[in-house]
Amino acid sequence: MKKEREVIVETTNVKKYFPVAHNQIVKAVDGVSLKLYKGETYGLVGETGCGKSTFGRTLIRLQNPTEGTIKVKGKDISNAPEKELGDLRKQMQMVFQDPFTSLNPRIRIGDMLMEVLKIHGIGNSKSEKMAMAMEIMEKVGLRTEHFYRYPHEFSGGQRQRIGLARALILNPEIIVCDEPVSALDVSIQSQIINLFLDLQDSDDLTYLFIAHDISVVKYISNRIGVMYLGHLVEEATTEDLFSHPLHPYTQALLSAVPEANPHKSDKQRIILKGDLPSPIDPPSGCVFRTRCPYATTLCEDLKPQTLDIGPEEGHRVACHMYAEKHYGTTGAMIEAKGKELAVAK
Amino acid sequence: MNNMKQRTLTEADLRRMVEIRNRLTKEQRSLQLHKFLRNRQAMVGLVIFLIVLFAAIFGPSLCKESPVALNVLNRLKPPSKEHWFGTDTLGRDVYTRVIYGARISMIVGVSVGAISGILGLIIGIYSSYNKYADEILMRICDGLKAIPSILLAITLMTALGADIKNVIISLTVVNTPTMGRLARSAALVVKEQTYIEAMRGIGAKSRRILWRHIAPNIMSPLLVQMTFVFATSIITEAALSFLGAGVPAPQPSWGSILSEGRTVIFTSQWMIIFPGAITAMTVLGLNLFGDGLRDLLDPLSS
Amino acid sequence: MLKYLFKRILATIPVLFIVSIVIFSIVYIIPGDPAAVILGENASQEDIQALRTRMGLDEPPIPRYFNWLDNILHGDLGASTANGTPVATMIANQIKPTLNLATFAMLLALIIALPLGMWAAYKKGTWIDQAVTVISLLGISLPSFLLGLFLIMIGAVKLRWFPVSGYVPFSEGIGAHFNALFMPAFALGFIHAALIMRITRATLLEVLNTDYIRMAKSKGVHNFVLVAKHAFKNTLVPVITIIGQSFIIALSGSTVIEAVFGIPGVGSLIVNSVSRRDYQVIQSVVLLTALLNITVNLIVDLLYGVIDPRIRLDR
Amino acid sequence: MKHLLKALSLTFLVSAFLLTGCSKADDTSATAPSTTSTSTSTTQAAATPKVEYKDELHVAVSQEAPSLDLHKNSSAIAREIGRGTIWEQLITLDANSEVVPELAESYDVSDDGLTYTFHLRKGIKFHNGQEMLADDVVASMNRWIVGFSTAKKQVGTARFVKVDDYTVSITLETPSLLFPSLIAGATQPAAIMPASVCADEDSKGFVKEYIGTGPYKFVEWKLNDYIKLERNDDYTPYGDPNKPLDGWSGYKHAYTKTIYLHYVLESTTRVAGLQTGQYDIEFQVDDQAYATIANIPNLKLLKYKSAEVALVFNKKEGLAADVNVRKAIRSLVNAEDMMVAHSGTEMYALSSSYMNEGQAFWVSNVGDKYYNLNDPKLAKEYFDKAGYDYKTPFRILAATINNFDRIALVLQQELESMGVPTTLTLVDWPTLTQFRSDPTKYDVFITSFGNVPIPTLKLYLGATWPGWSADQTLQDDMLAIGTSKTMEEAKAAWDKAQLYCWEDYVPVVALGTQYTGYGLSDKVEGAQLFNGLFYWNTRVKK
Amino acid sequence: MEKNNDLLIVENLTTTFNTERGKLKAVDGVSFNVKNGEILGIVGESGCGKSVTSQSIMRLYDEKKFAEFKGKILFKGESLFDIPLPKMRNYRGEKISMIFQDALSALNPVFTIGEQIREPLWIHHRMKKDAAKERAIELLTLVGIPDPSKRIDQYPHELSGGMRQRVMIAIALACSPELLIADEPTTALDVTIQAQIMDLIVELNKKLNMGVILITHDLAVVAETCNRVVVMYLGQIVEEATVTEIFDNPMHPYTKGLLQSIPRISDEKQERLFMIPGTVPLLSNVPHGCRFAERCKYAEEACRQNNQDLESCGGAGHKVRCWKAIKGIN
Repeated sequence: MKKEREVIVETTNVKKYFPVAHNQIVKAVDGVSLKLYKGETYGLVGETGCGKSTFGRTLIRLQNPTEGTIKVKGKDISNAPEKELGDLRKQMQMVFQDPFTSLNPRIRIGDMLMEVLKIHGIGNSKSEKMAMAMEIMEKVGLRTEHFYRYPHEFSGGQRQRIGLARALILNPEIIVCDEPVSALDVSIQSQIINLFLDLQDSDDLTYLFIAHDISVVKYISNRIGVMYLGHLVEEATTEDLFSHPLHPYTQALLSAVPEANPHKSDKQRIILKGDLPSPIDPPSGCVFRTRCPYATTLCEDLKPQTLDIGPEEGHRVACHMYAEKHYGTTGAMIEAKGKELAVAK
Repeated sequence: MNNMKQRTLTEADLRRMVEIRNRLTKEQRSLQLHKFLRNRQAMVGLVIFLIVLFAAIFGPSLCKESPVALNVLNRLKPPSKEHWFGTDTLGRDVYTRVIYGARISMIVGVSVGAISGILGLIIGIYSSYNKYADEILMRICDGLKAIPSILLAITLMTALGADIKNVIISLTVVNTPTMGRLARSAALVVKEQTYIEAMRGIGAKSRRILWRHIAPNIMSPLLVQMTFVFATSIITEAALSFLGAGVPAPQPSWGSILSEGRTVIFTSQWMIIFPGAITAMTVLGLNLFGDGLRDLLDPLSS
Repeated sequence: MLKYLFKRILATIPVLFIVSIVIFSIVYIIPGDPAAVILGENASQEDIQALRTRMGLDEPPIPRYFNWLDNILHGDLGASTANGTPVATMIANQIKPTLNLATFAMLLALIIALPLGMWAAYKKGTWIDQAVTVISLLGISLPSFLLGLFLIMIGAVKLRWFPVSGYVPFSEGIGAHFNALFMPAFALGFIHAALIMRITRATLLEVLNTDYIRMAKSKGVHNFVLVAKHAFKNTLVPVITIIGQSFIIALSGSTVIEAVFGIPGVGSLIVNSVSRRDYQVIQSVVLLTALLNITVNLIVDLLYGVIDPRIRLDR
Repeated sequence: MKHLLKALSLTFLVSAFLLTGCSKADDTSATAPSTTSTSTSTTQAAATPKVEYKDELHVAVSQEAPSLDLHKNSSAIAREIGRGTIWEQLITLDANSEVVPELAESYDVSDDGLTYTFHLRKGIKFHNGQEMLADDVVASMNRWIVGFSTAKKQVGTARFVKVDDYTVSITLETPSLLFPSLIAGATQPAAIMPASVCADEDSKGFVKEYIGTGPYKFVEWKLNDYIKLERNDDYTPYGDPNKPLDGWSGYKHAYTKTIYLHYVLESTTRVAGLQTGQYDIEFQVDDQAYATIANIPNLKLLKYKSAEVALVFNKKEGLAADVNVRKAIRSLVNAEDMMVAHSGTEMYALSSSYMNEGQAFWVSNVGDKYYNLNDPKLAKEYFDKAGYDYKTPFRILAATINNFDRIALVLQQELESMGVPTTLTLVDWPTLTQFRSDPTKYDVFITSFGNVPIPTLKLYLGATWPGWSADQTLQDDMLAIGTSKTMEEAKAAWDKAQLYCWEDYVPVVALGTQYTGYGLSDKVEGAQLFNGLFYWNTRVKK
Repeated sequence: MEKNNDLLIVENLTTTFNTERGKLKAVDGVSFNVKNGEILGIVGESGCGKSVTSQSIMRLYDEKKFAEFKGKILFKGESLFDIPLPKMRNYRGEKISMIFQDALSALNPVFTIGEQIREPLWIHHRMKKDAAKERAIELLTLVGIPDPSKRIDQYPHELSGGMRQRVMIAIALACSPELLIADEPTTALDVTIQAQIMDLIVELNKKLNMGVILITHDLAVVAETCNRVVVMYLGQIVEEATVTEIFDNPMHPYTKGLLQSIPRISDEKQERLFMIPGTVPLLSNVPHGCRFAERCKYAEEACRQNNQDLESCGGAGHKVRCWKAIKGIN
């Protein structure tokens, strides 16, 4: 990855907490910092409830971040009022997981696309809007005859194309894709994935690709971030991550993925103990320590910092195991941490 | 910044699109109609309802007599050629009164259904959207719901005076909280749908989201409920008439005819049997129709 | 659980407050002068005016409202203008018939509706199903006073099985009590039987189509057990809702039935009080019935928790 | 599974229990009505001593009294429950509406006609055991005067005073020939109750206890349910035990131990209850129920002329303030239609007299030539004379009780058929009592006036009563009745007043006389019908 | 292979549903067999009839009104369609058990998991409460649920997704069935949990020597767990072979397409994924001839005319429904 590439989105320590009953708080996203470079696909993986979707929604300001900053093209939009988000909406769009609930069942798809244009005051006349809508439909592989059909008249794959058309019609630069293919059948999935890739090539799009299917993410992404319980535990280029997974969680996750290759069934699998802890009351220190085979008392006491480490540059991991390598000694690390705390105070 | 070419539509293109639209609309309509026609219960309900509606609209011009024309000395005559359903205690033609009563009862039912539906929609939508509005509106709804409906209606009728307008107001007050609750819960479900989130992601304003995207999607349960409110209003109006707080004389509502007729139930049953049967049939028809409507309006079950 | 209860009880306060405002306002605009009603035709204007003043009817509405509220908060519900019976006593006397009537009606409704509704769902699409549907719709379509009058004509006048009217307290014999209540309860319960039948049928159909029913089937569970055990308990949640609602409606709807069958219940109390312009009674009784309704709702909500372990009330 | 079985079996047990419970109770109730006895005459009943009677009498009434404090309210139902039954009066009326003594041994009038002295019977005991003495009578009578506005007007500041323990007297300001009739037949009965009870009023000014001297004691009033009366075993009857009751006077046997007056709102239910024997008597049968009862073999019907139905004009404001408009309507109405609409075919009598045969002395047909004309042409002449524009709606006000609304409908139709637009306001009774006092709200309202012993008690002839008959000539005539020296003189004055009303002033249009009916099981004996039905000597055969 | 080694033989199974829109053949002439102790995978996309096949084996559909079965199902030589329903009921849960995709909806929410595990034990073995409880704890331990004596009194919603799936397996295993039908057992689960559950199924299969039918859409899962695979498309079997055969030597164009269109974790990145064009046709609108022809890039006119039967091709029980593959064209 070349360093001079343009950073299009940068998040710093983004947190999203949800209040629940009894004055408790669900820490869905708890301090995620990452950068999206222009034109790349950033894959965000993690299991159900790890906060990856919440992060995506927060990123495009469907929800307001509890804390932290989100910069899009250098502009901080994390606290911008709704009225000023118009431009952001044009720049960033989202494609949703469920092709069945993401389309209003009572609005014809052509009307829906034209409505998007109307909201942003694009296109002068009705026929101009219609032309633009039809253009985008063709682009995602829908026929213009479908202009006046209702969503329920389409199959899942086609609906996902409609969802994509809705996102693309505003000419965005960044698209947050929230599990866009996980609800689709295998044979349709590949069609949609290819469509994503084609559009990226033609329109120079940047994707934040959120998914739990690691093989899909691996296929489509340039870089991958791994989330666990609201934290980004590891981040690296796709090749790097798969060849050298550092975080114990990443290692377990990758080993658990089944392979469509009957000859490889003898591979070593790391089976994790137990279940995901509750995000209401996450473990102290390292959030993964309750299931980590290498956990020590240090992991219990101290939250690991995200360190850029690993065989290649841009491989960041949040695990005490690698602190020594980074700082030289564990002691130095703790010292560094102490300083950081002092500064924070 | 992207290489989308601006494409223009020719007249022919537009014409073709209009054609497609018309064809599709027709197709979608006929599909729905087909689906509805297959639902035997709903069809029966609709037919009954339409007959009564027809009677309500055109019936009065089909009747020779006035529903309020008294002929006291000709009172309580059994059904005959001149008076198909007999005459009532003031010698009025029961048949004519039942036909005109259809009009009054329909007006009451439709108005109460429609007004409480609309109010319910507004209440539901805003309380699903705004936390403070929700608190206030729902407390008011809870309060009104907590008062037994008939009692509320009686006291309201006594307070406002016997008048068809006030019957409508009373029954609307009684039915709106339920409608509001229903609309609110439906709106809360719809609000969580991804397409609403998508609209927000696109930058749609709240008002657009509320009225263009949420409202149409909660209309089905509301419409269905409206047919039931329509039906129960007819029954409740009858109950109010029975308690002396319904549509006042001389206007004939089914309720007031029945209520008058009950005093002669031992001797002149025709005053009960005909209007009673027609009331029951109409309400039955409406309920059947409402059930059918529920299936029909569900966009996913096509 | 206690915390939940406490919270719910706390939440009733604004509701009751609104009820009190609503009912006070309505009663305030009711035309007619209770003093004139009590004193009758011969009374002179001065006498009427004197009585009005004595009854505090000349006070402006807002002090009157707060006065009433204040009295209520001190446990004083006022007294009837008719014979000076305290409202509290009246309610204590008249709530029993209404409650017994509504309860008996609901019991009858359940005995009729649950098995029929379940049978109809189990036999979906057959003539049994259709018959049940039509009966249930008919039940909703008949004004209850007509049903009541028909019952009187048949059950009392023709067959002489039941007394025409009146209420026999439980203390005067269980048999007589139920005998006197049977027809009114039936007239009142029929519509609710219809509602419960419908909802039972619909819910059971839904439940029968779930994975856990298939799962139970795959365990080798007998069809009867499938319906009676696995499906039934799951059907109960919406059914309980409708029973709760029905019970409330029955409490209210009993007004008509009480009038038909001459039962001295809360409904007839209100109707009489309205015709007497017995303001204190109307206001206090409505407020207390509202409280009763809220309590019924609360009980229903608590029952959810008992039936469905997923519904956790302390959340 | 176990739970379910339990629940199921419980359900079955409950339903089985219900069924058996029903059928058992059914046995007892089914025996009540039988068709063996056909005889109804009392003499026959007396001749067969074997006849057994019930301890209880069940009466179904259609409405509840606003209060039982007779001094202070004038409802017919309170009157019929209380007068002569719980409470007795110093003097009362016989069947000819003549004044006869009741609690008084006798009474006399001073020669100047101003002082009335009442000699009390001795040894009369109140229900609380206390003896009735002059103090009690004075307290009661004075409370009555204050509570009953007509009496107050009549006597002015005069009050009863105690002469000795068994004598009371009152000295009027002006002579009043009719004063005894007022006491005996007042619509707010001059009930005698203990002085202590009179003094013990609640916050609204009503007595707290219902204690009298009558043959029945008040036991319980369960609001919205029933009033229960029990025989007063210490009652001291008067009159001849072997003679039947004469009007309200005579020997009260109090055969039946307990009387229940059940409040049953629904007329159909009352009739059904009468039919099944659940009730022995139905109070105030309405017109339709009359036909039903007439058709059922083991029921009988009693009726009496109870009231005059009339249209009362608002003479203060609006259209009817013009006498020609009033005359127009007088000429227009078809009294028969209205009476049939109101009372049904059997329960009315056409009559122009403001007083009916219940007070035979006062009946007067001087208005006959203006009564029931049904002449739209003449009406139009009067309307034209009044300069009526046929646009201003004529406002009819009526209450929805007692079928007054039906009369309103007939009147409406008659007016509209001659081109007079109308507005109809139908309200419940309490609202009517308010609206009719407001001259801006109506032109005519419809009501009926119960029997009164003397014409001066006719409310609508009062200057301040709704309708406002504040006409000097009329008021002078009315005054003349009260101050007459002899009854003949009084009658002449009344005839004059009535003619003036029909001919010139038209304060009201009398439509006719209405009957009040009572349905009785044919097992009921000895019910006394005189301006109401009274149960003193009633008994029900088993 | 000897015939008596076959635990279940499905012969020409056809399941037709009576719906409002007429009759729908959800499964059309499906034949396969399951041997003792083997895991058979049934793979296909949604709507291909794989779940209907499994539920037909259990006869879970309402046969009076809704479903019609044709063909034969022999369980240990006994024809399941010929036995009366009460007897079939005895087989369910005792000899043949089933686990479902979504444990949350497949476990009855209003009964504790203990009650639900005890139920088959009571139905089939009349086991008393205490004994059944002991057995339930034993089963929960077997499926790897920690602290089973506590869990037994909990309700399904109180457990995590993986736990619930384990509970369902425990229920299925309660009477030690000879055949376990697992209908998409891990689709709703995360990969790490999926790995746990699949390992458990394989382990139990070995330990208890029961036949397993694993129904899934995930070829990777099949590759890791199954012995043999049946690939279904639109109600029909298009290919049947051992796992290695399918992956090494897929013959039907559909199978080939499926295998190529999934991104694989261990492969080098291709430029574009392979795509099967179009979508699966509706059951109400089944194409004439070969059902895959519309989407098949090798299809010829002949394919659209005649539907090829499933025929053996190559060795080791490899069967395929494509005449071109059989003849070795392509």
